[in-house]
Amino acid sequence: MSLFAIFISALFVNNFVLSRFLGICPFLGVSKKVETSVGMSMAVTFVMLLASLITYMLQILVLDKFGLGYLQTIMFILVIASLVQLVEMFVKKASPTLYEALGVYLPLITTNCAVLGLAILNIQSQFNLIELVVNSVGAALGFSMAIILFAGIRERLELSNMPRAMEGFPIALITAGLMAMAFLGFAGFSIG
Amino acid sequence: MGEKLFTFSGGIHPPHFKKQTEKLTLENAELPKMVTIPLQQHIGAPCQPVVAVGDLVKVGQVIGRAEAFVSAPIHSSVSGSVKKIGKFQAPGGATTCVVIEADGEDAWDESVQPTKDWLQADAKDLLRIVKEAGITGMGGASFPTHVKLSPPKDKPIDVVILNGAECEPYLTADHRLMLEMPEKVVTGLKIMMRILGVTTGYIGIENNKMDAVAAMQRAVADEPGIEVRVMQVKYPQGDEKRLINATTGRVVPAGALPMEVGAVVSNVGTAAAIATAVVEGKPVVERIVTITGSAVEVPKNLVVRIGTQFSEVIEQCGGYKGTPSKLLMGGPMMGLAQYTDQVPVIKGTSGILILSEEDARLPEPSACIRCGKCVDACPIHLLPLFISRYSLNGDYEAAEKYRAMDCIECGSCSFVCPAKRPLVEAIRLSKREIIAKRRKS
Amino acid sequence: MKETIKLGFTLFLFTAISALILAYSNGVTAPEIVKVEEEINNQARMEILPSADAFELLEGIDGAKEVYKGTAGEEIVGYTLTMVASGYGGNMELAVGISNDGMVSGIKIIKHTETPGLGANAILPAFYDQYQGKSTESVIEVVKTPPTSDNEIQAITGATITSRAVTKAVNEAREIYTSALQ
Amino acid sequence: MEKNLGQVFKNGLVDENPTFVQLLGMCPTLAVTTSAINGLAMGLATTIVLVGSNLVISAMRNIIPDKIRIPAFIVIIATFVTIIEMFMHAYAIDLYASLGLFIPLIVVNCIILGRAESFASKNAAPASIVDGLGMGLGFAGALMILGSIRELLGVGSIFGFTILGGAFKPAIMMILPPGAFLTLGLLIALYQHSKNRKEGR
Amino acid sequence: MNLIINAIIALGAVGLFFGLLLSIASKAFAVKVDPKETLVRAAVPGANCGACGFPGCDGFSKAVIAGIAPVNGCPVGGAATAAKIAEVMGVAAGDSEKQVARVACNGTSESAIDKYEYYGVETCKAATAIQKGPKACEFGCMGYGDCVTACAFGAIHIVDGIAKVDPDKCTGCKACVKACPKNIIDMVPVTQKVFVDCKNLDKGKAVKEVCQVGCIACTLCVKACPFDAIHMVDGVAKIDYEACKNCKICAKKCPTGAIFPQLRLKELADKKAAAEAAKAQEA
Amino acid sequence: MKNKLIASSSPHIRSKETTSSVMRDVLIALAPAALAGIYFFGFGAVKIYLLAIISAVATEYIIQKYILKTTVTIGDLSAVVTAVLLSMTLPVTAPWWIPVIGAAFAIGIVKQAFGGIGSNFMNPALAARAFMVASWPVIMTGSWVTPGVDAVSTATPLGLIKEGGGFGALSEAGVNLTDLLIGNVAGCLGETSALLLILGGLYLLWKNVISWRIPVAYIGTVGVLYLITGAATSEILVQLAAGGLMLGAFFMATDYVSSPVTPKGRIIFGIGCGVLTFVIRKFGGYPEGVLYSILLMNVVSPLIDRYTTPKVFGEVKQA
Ligand SMILES: Cc1cc2nc3c(=O)[nH]c(=O)nc-3n(C[C@H](O)[C@H](O)[C@H](O)COP(=O)(O)O)c2cc1C
Ligand SMILES: Cc1cc2nc3c(=O)[nH]c(=O)nc-3n(C[C@H](O)[C@H](O)[C@H](O)COP(=O)(O)O)c2cc1C
Ligand SMILES: Cc1cc2nc3c(=O)[nH]c(=O)nc-3n(C[C@H](O)[C@H](O)[C@H](O)COP(=O)(O)O)c2cc1C
Ligand SMILES: Cc1cc2nc3c(=O)[nH]c(=O)nc-3n(C[C@H](O)[C@H](O)[C@H](O)CO)c2cc1C
Ligand code: SF4
Ligand code: SF4
Ligand code: SF4
Ligand code: SF4
Ligand code: FES
Repeated sequence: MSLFAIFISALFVNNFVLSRFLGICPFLGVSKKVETSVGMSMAVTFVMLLASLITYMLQILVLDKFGLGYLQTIMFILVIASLVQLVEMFVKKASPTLYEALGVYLPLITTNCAVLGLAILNIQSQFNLIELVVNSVGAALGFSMAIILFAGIRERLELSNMPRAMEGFPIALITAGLMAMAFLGFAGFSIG
Repeated sequence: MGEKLFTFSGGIHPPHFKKQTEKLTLENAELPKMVTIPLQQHIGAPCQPVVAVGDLVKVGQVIGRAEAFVSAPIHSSVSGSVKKIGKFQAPGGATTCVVIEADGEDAWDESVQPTKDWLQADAKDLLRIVKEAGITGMGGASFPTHVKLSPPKDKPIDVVILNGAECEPYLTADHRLMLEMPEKVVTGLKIMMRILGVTTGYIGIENNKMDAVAAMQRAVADEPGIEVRVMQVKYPQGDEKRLINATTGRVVPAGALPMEVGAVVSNVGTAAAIATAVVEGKPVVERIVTITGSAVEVPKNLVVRIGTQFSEVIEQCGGYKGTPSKLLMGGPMMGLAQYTDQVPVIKGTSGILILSEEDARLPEPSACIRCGKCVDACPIHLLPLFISRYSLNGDYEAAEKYRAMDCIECGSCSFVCPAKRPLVEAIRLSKREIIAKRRKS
Repeated sequence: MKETIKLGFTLFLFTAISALILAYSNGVTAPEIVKVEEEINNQARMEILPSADAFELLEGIDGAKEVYKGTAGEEIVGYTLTMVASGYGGNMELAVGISNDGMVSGIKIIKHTETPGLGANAILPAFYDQYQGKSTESVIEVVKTPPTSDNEIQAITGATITSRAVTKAVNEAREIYTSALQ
Repeated sequence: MEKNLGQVFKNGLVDENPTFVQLLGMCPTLAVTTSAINGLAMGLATTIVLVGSNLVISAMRNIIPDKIRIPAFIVIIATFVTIIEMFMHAYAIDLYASLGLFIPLIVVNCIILGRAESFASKNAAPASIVDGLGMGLGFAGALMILGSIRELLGVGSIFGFTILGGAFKPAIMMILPPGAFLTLGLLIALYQHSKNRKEGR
Repeated sequence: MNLIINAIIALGAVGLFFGLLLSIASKAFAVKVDPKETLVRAAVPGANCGACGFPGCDGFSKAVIAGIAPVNGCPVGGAATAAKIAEVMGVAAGDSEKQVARVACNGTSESAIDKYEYYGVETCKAATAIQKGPKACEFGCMGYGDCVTACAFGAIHIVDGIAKVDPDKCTGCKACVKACPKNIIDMVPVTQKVFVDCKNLDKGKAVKEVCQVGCIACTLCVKACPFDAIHMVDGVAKIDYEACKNCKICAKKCPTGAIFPQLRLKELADKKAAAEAAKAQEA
Repeated sequence: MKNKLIASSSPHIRSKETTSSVMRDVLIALAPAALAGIYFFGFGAVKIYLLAIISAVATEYIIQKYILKTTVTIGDLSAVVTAVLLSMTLPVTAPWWIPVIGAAFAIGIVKQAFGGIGSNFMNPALAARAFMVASWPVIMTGSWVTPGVDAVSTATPLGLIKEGGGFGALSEAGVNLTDLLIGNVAGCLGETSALLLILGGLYLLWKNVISWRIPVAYIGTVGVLYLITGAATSEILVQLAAGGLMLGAFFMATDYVSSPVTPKGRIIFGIGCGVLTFVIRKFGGYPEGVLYSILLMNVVSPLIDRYTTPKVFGEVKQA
């Protein structure tokens, strides 16, 4: 697969949220306002890149070297969780503005399937470093795109008078379903 | 038509409904037996009464003195005796009024004297006359005209524009005025130009009043610097910023006044009132009112004394036809609904519109279908559907973000909406809330 | 400082104990996992090259992911080639068995992400059995109507893309066979 | 804290059902419920991890320092997850293949960490086990229902047994991503509708 | 065996490393937080799932304290958490005596008249924009229920065309007070039993023209009160709740029924019931 | 004056246009192409139209009357428009339950769940079609017939191009531009006659029901993209006339509810649809891109609205 194909695939065809079901909790939770969803997507993009690079190193330098493949899950999540916590503490102290825009979202990301999922998928797909970066960027942008578009729609839904039973999560899920349906349009793309 | 038509972007084409009255020559209304004159008929500070119960007054005598700069004195419109001073219902809500019982003499006050050699009078004197005559805008907002004519030094004015658009459906008061007294209008314009030291004057008229255009063109034929500009019929062509844009191509910045682009806009009626004040010395004691609508027996264009009760005026038009269901002061697009006909005609009363039940009942609103017609219609380029929705949801901050405060409340959006949404109403609501909030902080 | 060390040590204890437990259970399950995987793969190879009873990995063959030589006793009876195809929903992995008489002896889809009910029907015998017995001499073609000639495969209804992808992979395997193995 | 164990159990199963009320662990809920059996298996795997981690965490709640609470919890949870993963790989390879990535992702299922923080770290072992069981089975049940509906409409069967045969043309979309969102959305809407009804609104 | 040791070393090292780092960092980067925030934060489950719509549990805690998020905003914690948060929040709010809202108007659709037929957006705010609202009394409740919408606790209902507060449900949040464009909702002590339910500042005659139960400023109540707890302020009676002993003498003296109108309401209700009974008998 | 006057906020007059008059205009505009569909495909087409309309109206009625217990709005005809447009995207070979389920999905899930007319963010008819394409792809995209009595199964023009590996496949199959314009080709009920669709579109433009921005930007973008990529004039014309482009550009991308309201936003929306249609036709897994490009742009349109708020009259330009 060419780098472009990897990128497009991660961004549209196999969109993390709408087709792979990763990171659904923040997708549903932090999408009530476009502003917050932008903050969230910046934070996710940052952590995804950081985590996929670190876990890649970990995999090559430790797990593969010592035949400890079975420790993958625990190692990855431990490292991701600790790193995110460290970064959060650091940002909070270092730059309150950055913290407001991005840092506050960091704790949510620890328990986000998208980050760990990406780390594991990267290894499974046997990407090299460049491919891994491209795939991670694609995945992160895919998440960001999905959540920001979703937030745009949800802001609009605030203005409609929907049935009471649909308020909140039901309508969010149905919206997401219709979005996923539209994204089927990208299925079957044949690019290099 | 060979001539280029002037206009603006946005706007709507409501039905004119002018047929009823556009051919009716002006008539003088009967002298009222009793007048109720509100002490605040204009934007700005209310007047203080200078008469007491029992005082005898004459036509044109000052009964309310303006103390602030942005204010205009109030004159008695009849001769007679002051009966009461107190709170009475006026078109804009209950306010302090002076009630005068007419003695039928219609004697003018001694102070009413024609200005000698007004052609030679200097600008300052003319401005003083305008101020003392209590002239306020007759086109809508009733803003004291002398204030308009005293721009700050750093805002040089180079053009005076007379507003003869009369874009409101039903109303023909300005139309008749231009047709019957074109010279007076031109005289008023010339006085304004003198006061402001300006050499250019435009008179903007919509092309559904070609006879008025012809009359005005005849009247300005020998006046260098004054020009009649024919504009495309479109509502709200008469709004001053639209008018300036159409006649001069200038764009008044949002939130700013016409003087920002060197223009002063006045209604043709205002110009005529200026002419009357300067040439004849008479303050504003009467005005032209179009009485029309589906629930009045004989529609008319009447010259009515200020303070005459609506009920009396309507009586002179043969009374109600059937049961009236809605009574408006002004036109149907921007007019103010009244709940009783016991309210007086004021300086800003350009029309009394009486609608039958059938016309008064508006269709029920349904859900917005996002057709965007309100967006296309809005002359300000706002998004009325969003502002109104946020407003109804109580999210006034969002309404403000969508620039609710720039709305001129022209009603174009509500008019075109196929879903009959209460757009202006909701926007107006958010404007009031936003202003209240601003005042608090 | 003392607290810091204590905290670090506590977390160390947790991880160490966890590592111990995991290493132990890995010890228990790892051989089983290897066995299961091996069994599945072997079984797959048997299915598509039934004449063989043992397989041996061949190194250094371009174009295929894995190539196994199938033997029956001492004799080489054919090869199985694991191919990657680009299907509708992403990459598919399939194994192609080619017997030494120049025939496709069978194919098996190992991994795929095709749509259930459509492309996923490629794992049904009705589809993949069509490849059995195709000659390695001629290019296999996909048609939408019942095949009229020997080298044609009928596409799965509504999943022409998948069918083409599989066929393309089989054709590639065929070429590797004729050029490098035969 | 005294807790009525029955109440704790029912709480997880119904009142605060992780799927229908709390909407936690959405990724596996949506991803693996393409069939009833997958849903059930995922639910049970999660239950085991939940019960195990709840037990261990409540037992150790007094010796885990607050500052490294989260990493410690994660280590405990991840250990359980890895064990499950190994055993599934060895003894249930089919399920292992179809659940795929979502087995290791049990680690980040918010339900587990959420229960660890809000229940196990504050309650004694017996109550924690019951809580884990209740929540876990609530989750498993919900996943199974979702899986059954999607399997029924999308394939025509439940647990692999053909129910709607013959003229029924399965709607493939039900087992595709959009089907997952729509089904869960409608189920929750139904739940809210009946709740509103009950509250007489 | 070697493998096991490898595993312990590798994983242990990571654990040790991050354990140390985290504890150092938590000291180095310590930031002061509002103690109340810590309390709220302790009350929420800490799943950091974002389901509340805020950035994590910290974000939610902050929002609760800022008054943006409702106390029951955490879907994970459920009712138990909500109660806990409410407790934390309540500590600060706890004034002396609980205050509840009361609508100072008793001009039901039977007692007070309308001056016009209103057509437009059915909210009190919108209706007041048109000639001060359709109710002839400028000071009265119009009953379009802006306060009802504002109340998050279902404590206000429109009864006979005017708003009525249920003191049991009212939490004293004052949302309704802010919502009412007529400014006729007051906060009153929950134990108070007597009220002047009118704010009409007009003269007696003008009041009578528009409403049967308005305060006409006749001062009978002021004279009757043995505790000097009721006074005329700007043409309408006003009770001093500190001095009032709830003796209800003023209510009995009031000729229109503007004070403590439950008495009168009951009267009216009885009359209505009697009339209906009579009608029923006729039939 | 004895009676109580009515008082309300200005304006006190309203235009004659109503939601139902707008929808009626859309139906009138659709009629020629719909009738052509019936002419070409026969009675089967009538059945599909009727079933879809009955199902859509019944769904709306039942949901509003019995489930939500609100006012019933079937009188505004929007459900009928949805049903007709949905039918126009169905193949004549579709079994009876396809229009029934499709219309119910469009109204029930895509429209009413969001609060009814005006509240949905996605085009109901297209969403329903996407739902059915994903659920029953074989029925929806696999069984085209040529118009006429002896309906033979065949491929649609775009399908021919995609499958047959190029533009040449068209002439081989004996399809020419005239057929495409008239509608004498295989395809969905209402999409085949480009000419009548354009006619309907012009009617809507004339009646001021739709603005020119979306259709012009949409069709223009597709044309320009083919031009840039070096397609011959005849191929560009075929690409414009074939498939759902005309139907989509005039009737579906212009759906008020699911497209932006700002003038600039509408242009961006049209361009976006055009680009996506081109990309999907060229690289995607389907021969036709109109459906998904409009749906995808529906998803983006709230953000488009948000970021294309027009400049207020006289607003001072940001320096
Ligand atoms: C929507 C709208 C429509 C208006 N239409 C007219 C009109 O037709 N004729 C007019 O003289 N003034 C009209 N005005 C008022 C003008 O904007 C402006 O205030 C007036 O012409 C100034 O003249 P005056 O001060 O002499 O009244 C309108 C205002 C608005 C907001
Ligand atoms: C949701 C969905 C899933 C699809 N999955 C597949 C698939 O798995 N394999 C495939 O070849 N085509 C798939 N398609 C593509 C269509 O069925 C496409 O029209 C078809 O491949 C064209 O082939 P045909 O000539 O057999 O109709 C899918 C389409 C949709 C809408
Ligand atoms: C708006 C619209 C969207 C459509 N989308 C698709 C699609 O995504 N896939 C498809 O196979 N057919 C779709 N169709 C039907 C096709 O346009 C058409 O029947 C077929 O794909 C190609 O036929 P043609 O060559 O006659 O255009 C759509 C039709 C319309 C009107
Ligand atoms: C110009 C125009 C185009 C429309 N296009 C569609 C359409 O493509 N699909 C549809 O379901 N409804 C369409 N409608 C009807 C209506 O807008 C639709 O049912 C709403 O989306 C329902 O909220 C259209 C209406 C108009 C006025
Ligand atoms: S929003 Fe305001 S300015 Fe714009 S059309 Fe409506 S009333 Fe007129
Ligand atoms: S005109 Fe009416 S229906 Fe159309 S967008 Fe504006 S508010 Fe909505
Ligand atoms: S809004 Fe608040 S103060 Fe008013 S009634 Fe409701 S709970 Fe009481
Ligand atoms: S109390 Fe105020 S807000 Fe409530 S219904 Fe009466 S007028 Fe409206
Ligand atoms: S389960 Fe919560 S983000 Fe995936």
